[in-house]
Amino acid sequence: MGNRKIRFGVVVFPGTNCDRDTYHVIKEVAEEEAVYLWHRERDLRGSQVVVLPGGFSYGDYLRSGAIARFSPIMEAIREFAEGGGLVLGICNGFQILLEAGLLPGAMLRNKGLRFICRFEELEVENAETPFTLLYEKGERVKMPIAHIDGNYFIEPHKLALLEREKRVVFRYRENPNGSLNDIAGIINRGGNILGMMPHPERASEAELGSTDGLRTFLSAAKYVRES
Amino acid sequence: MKAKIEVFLKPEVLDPQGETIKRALHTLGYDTIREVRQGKVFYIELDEKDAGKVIEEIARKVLANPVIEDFRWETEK
Amino acid sequence: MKAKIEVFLKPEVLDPQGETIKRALHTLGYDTIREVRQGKVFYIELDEKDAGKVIEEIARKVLANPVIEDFRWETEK
Amino acid sequence: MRSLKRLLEEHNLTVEEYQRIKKILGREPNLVELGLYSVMWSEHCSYKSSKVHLKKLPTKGKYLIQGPGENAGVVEAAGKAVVFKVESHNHPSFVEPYQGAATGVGGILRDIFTMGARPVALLDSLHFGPLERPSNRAIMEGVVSGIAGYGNPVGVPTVGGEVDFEEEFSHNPLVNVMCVGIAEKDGIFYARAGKPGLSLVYAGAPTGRDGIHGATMASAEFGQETEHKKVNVQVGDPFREKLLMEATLEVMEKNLIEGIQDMGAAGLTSSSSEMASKGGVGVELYLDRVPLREEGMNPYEILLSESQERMLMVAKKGKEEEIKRIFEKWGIEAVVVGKTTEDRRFKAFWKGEPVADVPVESLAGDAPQYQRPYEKPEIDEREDPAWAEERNWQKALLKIISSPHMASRRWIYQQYDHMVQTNTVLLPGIGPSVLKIKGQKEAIALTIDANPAWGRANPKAAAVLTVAEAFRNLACVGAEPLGITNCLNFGNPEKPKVMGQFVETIEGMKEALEFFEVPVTGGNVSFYNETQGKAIPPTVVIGAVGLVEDYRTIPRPERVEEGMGIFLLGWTGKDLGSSVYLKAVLGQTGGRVPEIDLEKEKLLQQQLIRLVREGKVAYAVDLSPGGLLPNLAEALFHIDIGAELSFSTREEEAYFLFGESPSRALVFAPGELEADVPVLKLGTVKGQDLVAYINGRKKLDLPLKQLRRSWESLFPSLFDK
Ligand SMILES: Nc1ncnc2c1ncn2[C@@H]1O[C@H](COP(=O)(O)OP(=O)(O)O)[C@@H](O)[C@H]1O
Ligand SMILES: [Mg+2]
Repeated sequence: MGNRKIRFGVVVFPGTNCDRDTYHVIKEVAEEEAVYLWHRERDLRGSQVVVLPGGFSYGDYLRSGAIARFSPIMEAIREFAEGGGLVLGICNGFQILLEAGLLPGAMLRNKGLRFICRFEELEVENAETPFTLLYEKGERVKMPIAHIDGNYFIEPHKLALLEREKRVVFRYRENPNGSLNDIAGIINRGGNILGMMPHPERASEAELGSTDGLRTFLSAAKYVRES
Repeated sequence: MKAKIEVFLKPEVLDPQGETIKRALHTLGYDTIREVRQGKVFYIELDEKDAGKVIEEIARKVLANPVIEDFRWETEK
Repeated sequence: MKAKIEVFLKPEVLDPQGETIKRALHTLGYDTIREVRQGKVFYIELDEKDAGKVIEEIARKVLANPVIEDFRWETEK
Repeated sequence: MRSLKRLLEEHNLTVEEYQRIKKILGREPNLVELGLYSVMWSEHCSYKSSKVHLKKLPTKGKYLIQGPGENAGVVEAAGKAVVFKVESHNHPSFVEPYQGAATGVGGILRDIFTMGARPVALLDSLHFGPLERPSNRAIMEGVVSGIAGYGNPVGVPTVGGEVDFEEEFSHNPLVNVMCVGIAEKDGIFYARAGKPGLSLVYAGAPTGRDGIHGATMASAEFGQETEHKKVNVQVGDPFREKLLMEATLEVMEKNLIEGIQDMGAAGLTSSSSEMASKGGVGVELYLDRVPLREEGMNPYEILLSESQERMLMVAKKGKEEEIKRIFEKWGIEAVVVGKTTEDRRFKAFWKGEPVADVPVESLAGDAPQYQRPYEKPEIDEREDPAWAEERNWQKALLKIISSPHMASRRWIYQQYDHMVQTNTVLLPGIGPSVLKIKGQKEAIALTIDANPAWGRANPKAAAVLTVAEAFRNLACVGAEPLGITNCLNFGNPEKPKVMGQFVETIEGMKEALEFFEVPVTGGNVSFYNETQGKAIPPTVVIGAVGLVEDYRTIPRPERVEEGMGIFLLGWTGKDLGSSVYLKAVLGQTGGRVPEIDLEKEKLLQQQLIRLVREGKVAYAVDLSPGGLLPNLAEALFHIDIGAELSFSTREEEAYFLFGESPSRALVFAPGELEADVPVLKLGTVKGQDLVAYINGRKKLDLPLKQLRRSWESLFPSLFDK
């Protein structure tokens, strides 16, 4: 058991552009195993954690994530998730999970209508998910955002339910985009699918300004290793 | 056959783009504008007699996100 | 009074979004789709009897980019 | 039947040029052929007015791998090849700011990945008219979102740039974009056709009627007919570009192609004829095989279309199918549209019928070249007239840092994804961009600089000053310059005055580069930046690449701690002419540009690099535009601590505080600082205010917070109401 490496599958859709960054952090910084998963495949190649990285799948044409959700790989991911497999959607990956109905809600255009790239302070709301085990509840962490459609929307009664079920995992300290309840990341009811707008892979190396994101990957690996 | 599909935000969903345009119009002196909402429109040409079924289907499945959007469509000749 | 303004790309202007959507629809098996073009639609409410002039003006000056887009509008009651 | 005169006018060809074509062909050209010469002999493609002068620039250097003449230049850094170039997209950005800027980004990206390099950074140099005018604001807003709208989806970080404002740019903004890529040293591809009998593979977007005569349009002034020319607008498709880039890089990695050229200006014509010319072969193009977007396109249109996101490759023998498969995997169409031949002719066919047949060389190699008449430009030698009018330095500082020339650029760069690829070690706004190369301690430092106010007053000195400034920027992170790229933005070269500015600028660049022993690796010339006869100020944009030995030790604001010293290194002169101070505080333009002594400049830079590499510097900034006080304030915003200054100076205070003498830098460091240049300790990092005692009198006492607010608010207040 001990130090067995965990295999992360990093999905590549046409237009994904954070695949290489995510792969790099998993492999070189977290020192786990990483494989790319091509959108047309249906095989997850033994992945123990599936990551949908950020970027602009299909150029984000139509709506962010709207076209990628029809990829063959998404069927495999749905099955994997239904069996309890860990799925992490970052930025565009989060948007795809929303469009695919694997997470509830939808993304609207940012309140200011502009793309925003900058570090944000987040509060870890739920430190008991497989992706946040290594964080403390209430901890403040710094990670960059980079999106134009990050304004999270969900119907009021569903929002209340999300909150009641403690499924808001990350919250912005200062709301950059108009998201309801300052939501930056949520988890599904089963507790195995996390979607987050901030980029943990961009906050995993000290020279880039923060290492707060690394624990997202390390938590998932630890969770799988110990379960 | 040609079809036009309009996809628009549900009334209860805030529309940041419409809001911004409204404010811009007010600044420009168009102060009779009470509300602006922005939607998308798709002009589709397809080889099909019975296009209605296809159009309805792609609007529902692909073009609109049911969480936030509604749609309507019509065909032209 | 309510108005609807459609803003669409001039026919000779490339529409990457429409293209990409068309291709996606083909992949999904909707192979009778020959063309998809995407435009914007604005739903405007305004306090004005003679809205036509205002609508025409804001469509031209604000909503459409005359270099690449055309528009059409209609009022509803 | 149109008259010949009319036809030539439409093709922007002179009667002499037409005679020359007839002589080359030994007959009248047909319309298609006339079109070919029209684009290939346009200023934009042929550099007919500039070539004789560009030749004077130094193009040799110890790190040089590839100088001018290819799609981009290449230098060696840390065992890798760094590929970089700057391009202008001024005219299209005036016509349609969003798409103009977006397609500008697309074009320069292709120049980099055609060379086999993965693009790792974009930088942009932007110049607009004053923001009081809504039309200028609309242009700026469109351009910035166009750069974001293209660069962000492709996944190349826009890590730096510059923006400034002058009246003359109201009808002729400058949008210059630089791209930097990294390749293995043995993995560089060239725009050369190799041998005869190889297939030409077209890959990318289908061809539409976009931008037909874009190159000729970029080679003419804007006049009344601008309206009419608007139909040429091209729309960028960053999604397709991203796929094209990945597929192209994969084809290269698998070593399936002999040569490659993007279809930029003059599209299929220039890419095929240039590759053939460089490879010493001919080409045959079968135009009916070219994928088309619009119905009814004719050979003329297909050859001249400037549709975006297209590539032309020369396949290795027998590799056509494998190439097609890779492109198809990425969802990109690839088809064989022609082949290379022995006869060194450019031939195009339409359904088997020849439609053009001309010597390759006459298109690509032997375009006319002109030694255009020029006259020496007037030099503005006025000594700054009114430095003493404003004696309240506090007020002056506030005015400067809240002016468009110095206000925080955050509104711009936060619209750009500047962190994707996770290499951005120094974020925008702080100094030159520093990008690490994964797996290595070395990094590259990048900067792009221009100063049209200097150019207006003295083109030659402006070029020297701009080169010096770029290198000084690099020195602040301890980086040594490896090479530069440049974009020369001028008015109509047929006017001797403009041509004179151009020649002087080249002289200045040459002088500075020879002195620093740094080569030009490429660049771009943008002429005809005139609207209704009024030219822009001559503007040389310098993009420089430097090498950082160890990114872990670069100076950065986070390293500065309370109690550290603030030191001024270098020499102060009487340099308030054409300064930001004059513009922002006194509302004046013009005046003698700063004097520069290159020996002193080099010494300063060497000392900076040494101090940084010895680990003695916590943070350093150079002082040019704006001068000492505004740049100090800006540094403190990044550091987020105040300062207490106390010093005496023999110079007039205005020169000292706001003068733009080059060869100066501000260094934050613990303890004392020793260097072979004058060092003056100005004070200490301390508290939450900026306090200054100058020559014994308290001249400044302001909370940093208040200063920061005035610095940060300009662009948001203009654009995010
Ligand atoms: N100002 C300049 N300084 C040095 N080289 C230049 C300059 N302008 C253009 N060049 C070189 O001339 C060649 C042709 O440039 P250009 O036509 O812009 O290339 P492209 O066809 O890729 O746009 C390039 O190799 C370029 O680097
Ligand atoms: Mg090129």
